Amino acid sequence: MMKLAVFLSDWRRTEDSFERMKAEKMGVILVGNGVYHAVVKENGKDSPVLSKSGANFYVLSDDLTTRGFTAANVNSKVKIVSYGDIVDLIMNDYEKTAWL
Amino acid sequence: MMKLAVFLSDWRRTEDSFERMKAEKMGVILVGNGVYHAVVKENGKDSPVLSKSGANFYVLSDDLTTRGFTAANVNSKVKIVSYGDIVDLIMNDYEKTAWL
Amino acid sequence: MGAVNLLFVVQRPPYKSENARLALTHAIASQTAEIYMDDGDSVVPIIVFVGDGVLNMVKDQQAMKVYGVTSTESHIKSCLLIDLPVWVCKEDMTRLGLKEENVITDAEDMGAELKTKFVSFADIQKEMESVKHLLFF
Amino acid sequence: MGAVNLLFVVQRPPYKSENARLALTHAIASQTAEIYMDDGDSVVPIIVFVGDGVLNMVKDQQAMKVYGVTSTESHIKSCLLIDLPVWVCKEDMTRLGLKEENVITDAEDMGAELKTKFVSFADIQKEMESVKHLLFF
Amino acid sequence: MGELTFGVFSSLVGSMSLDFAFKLAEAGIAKGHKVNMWLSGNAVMMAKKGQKPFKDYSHNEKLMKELMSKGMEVTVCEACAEARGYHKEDVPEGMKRASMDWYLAKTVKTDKLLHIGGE
Amino acid sequence: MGELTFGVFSSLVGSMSLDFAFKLAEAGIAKGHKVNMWLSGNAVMMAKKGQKPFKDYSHNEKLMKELMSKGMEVTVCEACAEARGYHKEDVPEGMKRASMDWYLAKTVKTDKLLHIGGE
Repeated sequence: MMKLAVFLSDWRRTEDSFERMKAEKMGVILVGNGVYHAVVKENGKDSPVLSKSGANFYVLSDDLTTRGFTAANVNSKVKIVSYGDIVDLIMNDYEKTAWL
Repeated sequence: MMKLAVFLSDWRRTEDSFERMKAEKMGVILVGNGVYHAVVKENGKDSPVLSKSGANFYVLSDDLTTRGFTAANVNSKVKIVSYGDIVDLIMNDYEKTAWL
Repeated sequence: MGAVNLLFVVQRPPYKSENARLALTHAIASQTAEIYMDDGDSVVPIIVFVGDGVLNMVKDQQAMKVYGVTSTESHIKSCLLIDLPVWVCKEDMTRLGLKEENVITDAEDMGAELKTKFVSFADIQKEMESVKHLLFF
Repeated sequence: MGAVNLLFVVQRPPYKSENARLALTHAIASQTAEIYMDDGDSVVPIIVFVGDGVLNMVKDQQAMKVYGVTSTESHIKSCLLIDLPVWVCKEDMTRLGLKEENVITDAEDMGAELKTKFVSFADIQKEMESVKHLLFF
Repeated sequence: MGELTFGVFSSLVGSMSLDFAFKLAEAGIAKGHKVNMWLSGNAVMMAKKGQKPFKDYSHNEKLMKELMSKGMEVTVCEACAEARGYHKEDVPEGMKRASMDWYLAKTVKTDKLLHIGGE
Repeated sequence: MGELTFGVFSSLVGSMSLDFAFKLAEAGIAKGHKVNMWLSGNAVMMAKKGQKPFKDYSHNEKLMKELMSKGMEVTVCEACAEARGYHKEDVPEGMKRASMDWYLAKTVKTDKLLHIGGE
């Protein structure tokens, strides 16, 4: 098993690798348009991304505010992080990365 | 109502304008990776694109062969066309176009 | 030809592609197109946000502060300022949980009189039927 | 460091983006990377097609004839020729209705000995776990 | 015979939408239509001459020049080009640079418009 | 302190993935890490100097130069650049051009790799 940091940068995703991959420890880092998974409830429901079992969720603060969202909008499952925090996640907390 | 030629160039689509738009006469022209809608049966089923009611379906021959498919693979609902045919469809058969 | 109507349709979110900004800047360019046209001709654009495109309308976008890039919000307000109609699909706002208080409803801070118009997809369909050309982004 | 394993994962179809071709050409570049490395170091890539990426494997691609551009097929065969493992996810082939007779199984016409390996996603998962770096396209 | 105007926003290498547009333009001209092309966004990558015709990459310069010699007007977005570091001296012969209003004006008289808005 | 290598394939203007990569590199360098960057595909658009810093468009040249002055290595894919008409004389100062094997070699010693493969 592995410790994996997954980056999602899209809202409508065209791959299903995310659903299929498993990791002992998985961090899901929402950046770019991936931040919508942290703040938008389509038809009142959380994004299916947030149901990935056992994962830790992060969202990049700068990419939230760029799109007009703030901490107040963020799903309670998701931790708000800075660019510096993402560096630490990559360098210290996870063995490898996957930008899907 | 209108006579509309719709171009689809993606396999996994991220818009839903296609499902919502209506036209008195609609031509759906599959180009680029849109050609997969004419030849791939996911889980044995036709692409949902081909269920657009009342539409005429076309697929660009050059984009089929580029991707390794031939006339033999094409769904019977879909007519195979050339670049010249697409020019005629745009100039003679439809009033406006929508590249989705 | 007289006045030619164009419908600019933005159906994808901002920033992940250049689409939304290019739709807005091209629509705004209608203002100066007369230098290339015959007397009496004009282009009359409407810009409409549908599907995930309604995410462009979220207000307080900090793109300039964060990335040094003009926000989509700022371009939308420029449209209102020059009286270029900005329409947003109501059904899609509801689907994505956006309320009027979350989105750009006017550009009063810039002195614009025109306001965002909240419309149904049926209204947009009608407009698609009546214009000469469709420009999907 | 010795030999470092890399997994190139192609998860999208060809031609609509440069992804698949760049994955292949970068993987092939492992052959000449030694000029930048210390003695004894090497990179050992595997390239795997999953999800819609399996559409890259369809044979008889006429990209050169139609558009004057090297086909993805030709790059895949180049991989086999230099003994670079090419894996394809069996479950995704089944899902998209592709049979072995529809896809690139070898590059015998180029003199390659290595053949395409048809694997399950579970095998791919195992490989993801064992390599040093993942490169998703 | 009619007039067909393209607006293309896709990059030179990648989606092959530019390749599509040039081949469709070629077919249109062969049928006697007047064809105009507006290149904006990443499609301004056509506004840099001296592109090496490697067989691994889309290369539309040759076909574009051929079509321009047959009367196709090609104009690129000036601001989009400058933002990418393409200057006046980079422009292939026969191609024009203008503001976006050039494209808007073309929509008035053209019979049909094919606007390829995405990548 | 560790070593972090980026591979980026996204265009200068559009997805903002390049902007993301440069800002993450900046944060990495601020924390004392060694950072390398490989630019291929449409990301070779960084290999053209003289990009006008309009505020409507992503502009990473200034930040990239600043980070290079702090030790970041930036290398672009030579063939990808030539195919787009970017030649040796277009390269911003401090940036290198090489074949794809440069990137592959970097993956050996780097602690972590962030490969941004799409647009």
